Amino acid sequence: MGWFESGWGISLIVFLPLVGAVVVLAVPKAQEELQKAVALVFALVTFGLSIVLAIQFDYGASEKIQFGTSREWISAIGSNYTVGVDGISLPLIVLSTFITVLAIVYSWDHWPEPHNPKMFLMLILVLATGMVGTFVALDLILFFVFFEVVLLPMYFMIGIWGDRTEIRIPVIGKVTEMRLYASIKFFLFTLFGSAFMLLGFIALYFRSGPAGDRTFDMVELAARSDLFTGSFAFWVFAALALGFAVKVPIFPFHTWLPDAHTAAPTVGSVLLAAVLLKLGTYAFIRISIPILPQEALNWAPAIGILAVIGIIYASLACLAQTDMKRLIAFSSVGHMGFVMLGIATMTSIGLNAAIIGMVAHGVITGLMFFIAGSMSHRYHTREMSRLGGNQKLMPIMGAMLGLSAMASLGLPGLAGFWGEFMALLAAFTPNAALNAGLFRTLMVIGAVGTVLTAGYLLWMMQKVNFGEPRESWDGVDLHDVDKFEMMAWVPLIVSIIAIGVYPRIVTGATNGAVVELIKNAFGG
Amino acid sequence: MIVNQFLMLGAALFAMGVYGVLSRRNAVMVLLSVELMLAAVNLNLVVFDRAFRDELAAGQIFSLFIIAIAAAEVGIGLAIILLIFRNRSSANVDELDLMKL
Amino acid sequence: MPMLALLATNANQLILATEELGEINDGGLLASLAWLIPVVPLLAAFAIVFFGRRMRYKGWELAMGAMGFVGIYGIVLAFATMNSEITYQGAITMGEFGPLVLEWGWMVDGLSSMMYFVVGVVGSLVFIYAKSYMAGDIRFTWFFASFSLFAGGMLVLVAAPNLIQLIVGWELVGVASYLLIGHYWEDHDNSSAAIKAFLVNKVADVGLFIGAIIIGTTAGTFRFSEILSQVAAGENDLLKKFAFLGGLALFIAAMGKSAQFPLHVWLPDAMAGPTPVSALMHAATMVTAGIYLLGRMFPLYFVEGYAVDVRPIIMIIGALTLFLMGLIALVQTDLKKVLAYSTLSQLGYMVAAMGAGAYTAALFHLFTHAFFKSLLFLGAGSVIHSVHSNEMTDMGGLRKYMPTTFKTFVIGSLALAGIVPLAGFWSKDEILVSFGDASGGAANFALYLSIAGAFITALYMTRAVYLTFFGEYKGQGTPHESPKMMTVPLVVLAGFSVVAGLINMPGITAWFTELTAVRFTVMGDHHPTEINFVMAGLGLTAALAGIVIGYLLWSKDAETQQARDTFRIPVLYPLLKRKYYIDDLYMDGIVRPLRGPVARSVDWFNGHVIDLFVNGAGALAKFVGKYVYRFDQSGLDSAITASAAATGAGGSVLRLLQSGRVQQYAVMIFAGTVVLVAGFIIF
Amino acid sequence: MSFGDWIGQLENWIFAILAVGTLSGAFLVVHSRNVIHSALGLVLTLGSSAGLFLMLGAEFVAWTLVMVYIGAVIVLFLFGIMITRAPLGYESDLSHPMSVKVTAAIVSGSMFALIGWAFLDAFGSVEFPVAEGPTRTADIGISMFTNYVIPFEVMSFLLLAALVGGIVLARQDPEEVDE
Repeated sequence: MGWFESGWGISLIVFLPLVGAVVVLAVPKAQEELQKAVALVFALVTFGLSIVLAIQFDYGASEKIQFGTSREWISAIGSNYTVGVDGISLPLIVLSTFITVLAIVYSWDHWPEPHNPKMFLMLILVLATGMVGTFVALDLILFFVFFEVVLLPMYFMIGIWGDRTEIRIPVIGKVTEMRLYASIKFFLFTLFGSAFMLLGFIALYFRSGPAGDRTFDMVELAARSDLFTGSFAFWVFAALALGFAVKVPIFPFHTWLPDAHTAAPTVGSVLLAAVLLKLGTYAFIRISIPILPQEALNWAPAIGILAVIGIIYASLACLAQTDMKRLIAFSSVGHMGFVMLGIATMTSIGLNAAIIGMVAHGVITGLMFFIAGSMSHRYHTREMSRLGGNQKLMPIMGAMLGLSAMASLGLPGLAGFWGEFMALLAAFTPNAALNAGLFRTLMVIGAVGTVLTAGYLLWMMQKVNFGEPRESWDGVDLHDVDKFEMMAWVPLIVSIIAIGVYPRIVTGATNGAVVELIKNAFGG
Repeated sequence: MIVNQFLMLGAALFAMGVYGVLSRRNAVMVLLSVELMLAAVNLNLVVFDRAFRDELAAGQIFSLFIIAIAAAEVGIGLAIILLIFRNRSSANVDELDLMKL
Repeated sequence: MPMLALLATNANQLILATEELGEINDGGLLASLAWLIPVVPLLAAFAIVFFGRRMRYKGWELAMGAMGFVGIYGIVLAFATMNSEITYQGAITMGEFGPLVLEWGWMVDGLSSMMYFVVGVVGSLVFIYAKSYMAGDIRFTWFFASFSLFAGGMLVLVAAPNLIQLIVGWELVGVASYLLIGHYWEDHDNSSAAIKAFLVNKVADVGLFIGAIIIGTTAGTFRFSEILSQVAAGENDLLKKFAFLGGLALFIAAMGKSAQFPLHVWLPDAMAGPTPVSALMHAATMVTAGIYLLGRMFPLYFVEGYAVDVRPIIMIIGALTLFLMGLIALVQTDLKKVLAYSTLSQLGYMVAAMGAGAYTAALFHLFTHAFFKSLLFLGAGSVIHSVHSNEMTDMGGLRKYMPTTFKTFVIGSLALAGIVPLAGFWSKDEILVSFGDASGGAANFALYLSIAGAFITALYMTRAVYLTFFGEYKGQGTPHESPKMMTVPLVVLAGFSVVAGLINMPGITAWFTELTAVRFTVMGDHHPTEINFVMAGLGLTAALAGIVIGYLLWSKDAETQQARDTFRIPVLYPLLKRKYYIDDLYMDGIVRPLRGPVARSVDWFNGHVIDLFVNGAGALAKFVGKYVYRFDQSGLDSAITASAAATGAGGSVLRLLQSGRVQQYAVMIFAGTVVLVAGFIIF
Repeated sequence: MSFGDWIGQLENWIFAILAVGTLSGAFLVVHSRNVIHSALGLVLTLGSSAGLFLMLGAEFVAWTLVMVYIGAVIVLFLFGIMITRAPLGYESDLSHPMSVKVTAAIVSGSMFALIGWAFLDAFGSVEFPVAEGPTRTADIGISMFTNYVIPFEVMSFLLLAALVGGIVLARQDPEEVDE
């Protein structure tokens, strides 16, 4: 399959969903089943191609860019269509296409208001293109384009299909619908970060060499990392980090996340949590560290401290939540804190931990949002104080919620553990250039954070699952997990257990690439 | 016996006194907490006195002074509280906010 | 096979000798197939979840089969290991994290074989018992699934040849405990007890995480055999530097799982689970995981230059636990809670013995305690099953109705009290001797408290026996003896409680010592070569005194029994009844503030402070936009208005500072002082 | 000095008991919901610290503390409590609500951290010099009336002023009595 390896394969995975979106557009509005079928077929083929990619991938040389190609794109500024896959991006690509399929399967029978499946499916497919594109892009401008492509479908998803509860906006004091506030906040906040990020990209371009030899190519820039020094590098790193940090999100740039997750429709929350948050952390690993290694070391303590503050802060905020979906949303901040702690250690253990943490968070929190969505769909409330006895009313869903909570609190044997534990382990011996004492303190505080994490998840379980059901649910139709939910969730559960039992599924791809990356960036 | 075990005890006592002063509503309780702080200071003075083997026993003498002053302070303080109580029939500190605009 | 070092000790002193062991016996097929031991129960747990409901005995047969397999394999392995000194470890790679290779493995040596034996044999008996005990339960199948998950987790822990796998098993055990304590989750108290158990254990797990990370990272390997051989060789200075911290952190982990003061609070509440759970997990196996960890890492605490300074702490914590928790058992009216506090007290003996360097004695007590304490719990379960109440005030006179339960319970009580020649006597005696042999203030402290503890143990067990089995029956209905499936395990365990001590009598037999000494990093035993009559006499006298005084206090007729039950000593009684106020301290001091004001203030901060900037930026942009537009339309006039508005707004913010409240000013003064002084000190 | 050595000394056991007494008394003072318990907590604290002074060999200070404080000041407090009609039973109104307590705990905790850190930094594990017997009361007297005589006189004026002030403040005006 020569064509597959020469770049066509990746391009197909990136753009097939976009083609799918166009095809869905062409289907008449009344034929909903056909629209769903088309979308599902495109998503499945994309997922299949990504599996082929994973099979064809040469794991012995995972540090090499594989299946790559480079074509001229905007030659005026030297930006090329450069794509490729290495061990770091491979798991995330598979994750993205996998979650896309599940999102469409789940949507089959669960349509948020206003109905309009055609538009919704198109947005999911466009989102898929953006997500995978970000993970395969090796050119800064291309990366930026895909990074921004993701923004728009999500904005519409939240703004149109979101939660219509009226809220009073803090500070401004205006009363508006949740979905409008959340979508605008999400969009503007991210765009604010992206502006700085683009500034950073352009600054890198102009420093990358004499006129005529300038480049946006990530690999080339990483090779020229000696050129970026001094206060120039300091400020460029700050600008890039700001853009990525908003996306991750790192405390204190996280406040868009709880609102967006709470307001978004179920599928929107799932995609947001499972894949979109990973764009920021991935960019740290892919762009910041290789291109600006020295500044990465200078900034690492600050990132580490913010990550650990995020862990503790999010856990405490979770303890105060009464809304189940908002609680899960806040828990994402904490989990991404562990990922960022792993990255901040600037070691191969830490980066591996970060990637496995990203994948694990994707499947676990994705599942939790699916379940929370289905539950609020049935109970018509997300207030935990009104729920209770769910285990009795819907045993299978209760058990699945229990499993995902256990995975989320980092139970060994399930996926969440490795990211957390290995991040802590890496923090004990951070990069030789970093202050070990500081990171050891962070390790201890982060470990305490795991206790708080367990606390809020268990209390949530107690409020939602345990106890006797309330009388108010007596006559309500509460059917247990239906077949579409089953089809969407069982693959997630299987992957949670599989990654938990055999983390090599992820690290087998990433380890070689990470070790090489650390070696190139920091020497030794 | 190391010096620090006493000093740390004194510090803990002082911090608890501070906590009491800040968290109590009733003025009498605030005064009681102030006594804790004074007791902590006394303790540290005597410890320093003994640790440095002061010829003049200054630490002990000053702790005696503090005991005397504390007695005077309690007398005056309680008198003031009594007066406030008579005028406002309450000894809660947070109700004494006439100084506010 | 990695490098091996020989550590030999005699009774008092550790002599390091780095001579190579001769030929290692890797045990052949028997050991290389030992990976089945943890895997079979885990697979059984999965199978029960999916297929259990459709089977004839609703999944029990799968659980029983798995457990019986472990029991038989454990017996075979224990004898094989003792006879031919098998030391084997196998591993397969599960993932790579940079330089760190994650392994899943299994090991067979004396210590793990002993634990396989205990888990398998006690577990099988409890499973037989549980079928009858749990008959008719609405979640019968789920119960055995969780129980098998527990067995699998415990065996993963025991089989672990490295620290990371130990963590995996450790947490699996914790989650199984959570599931089983909360088995009757319809009741809010039960699910709260489950959460409490999980969270307290999670606090201790912070210690385990940190300890494992410190030890593993400084040693450069997570394998026990390699860490300990480095300890024996004494070459790794980095490990030496961090050994105290790592050892202390691991001990904190052990404190959580083995429920040592002040992390003991979860175990009494864990009695909310079904009784077989209490018998297997909260008496015989799960709570001994901490002792197992200390035993596994024993050379770290024993070799000079490493974590020896942790040992006095271990001894003091253990001694405090054994004494304070025994006292609480005296005022409990719930039969299971009496046994729970008794378990805490006995775990204190084991921990203190580990601290005193008595590796064999601590493990020996673990071994004997597993039998007689699970016997007592199962006996209590049999009583509860027929009386339908946990309260001893509803019992009494059961001797006539339940003869088998009565006899076996008395045997268990005597074994626990340490009456010669039952199992408890021999193991407790070895512990007392080890305190006498160890030097230092902490060992003396432990010795005195443990003799007092022996007295208290006998006292509360006598009380429990009299209140339950003598006098008049005070409950509802007519009690009856339990079915055969429940009494047979009782009789078997009673048999073990009688003979288990005989395998390690000082000067006569040393089979247990020989078994547990089979290790990669071999260490000598702490087995006294001849009986120490002073210590044996002291312990036995204390126990007999306890029984006699208990007889005098509680043996009278039915009416006074009730009155004497509450011998209310002022100050002491409320202190014991409220469990030294430790639970209240945790709830009011930590949990409630965290869940209440602290969490709410963080949430408030999120919505009002951080979002103040976010929304404020938005509002500012709109505001500026409006003024830019107006400026565009009407000129400079607006600038003046804006500056006036800004001044006014600033003033109204600053005005909040002047509240007129003296204590707010005091807060600012104190906080300012702290900031200024800290500033002066730092810069 | 390792923890094992430390705990092996008898005097440290005494210290530990007295320290627990001091701190638990102080805890009562700041936390009890019963006014009388708080006052008695202060007695416990001061009594235990008198014990600590005895351990340190400052006998005169110890006995002065017992006499002046436990003898006089506490009685004064009990009078004050009675006169202000502070409720004698349990009372939830004595402290501020939880939010204020949290602030107070943060401030006092950071103060403790600061002071404690400074002490640890300065003294480490310095031990007391070998005891040469308790301070003689005669030495204190000589020192007080030679080197510190002026502060002593100032003190006496202060006490006089406090005496007069206390009477003036607490005296009820004759007119009020008439009404």
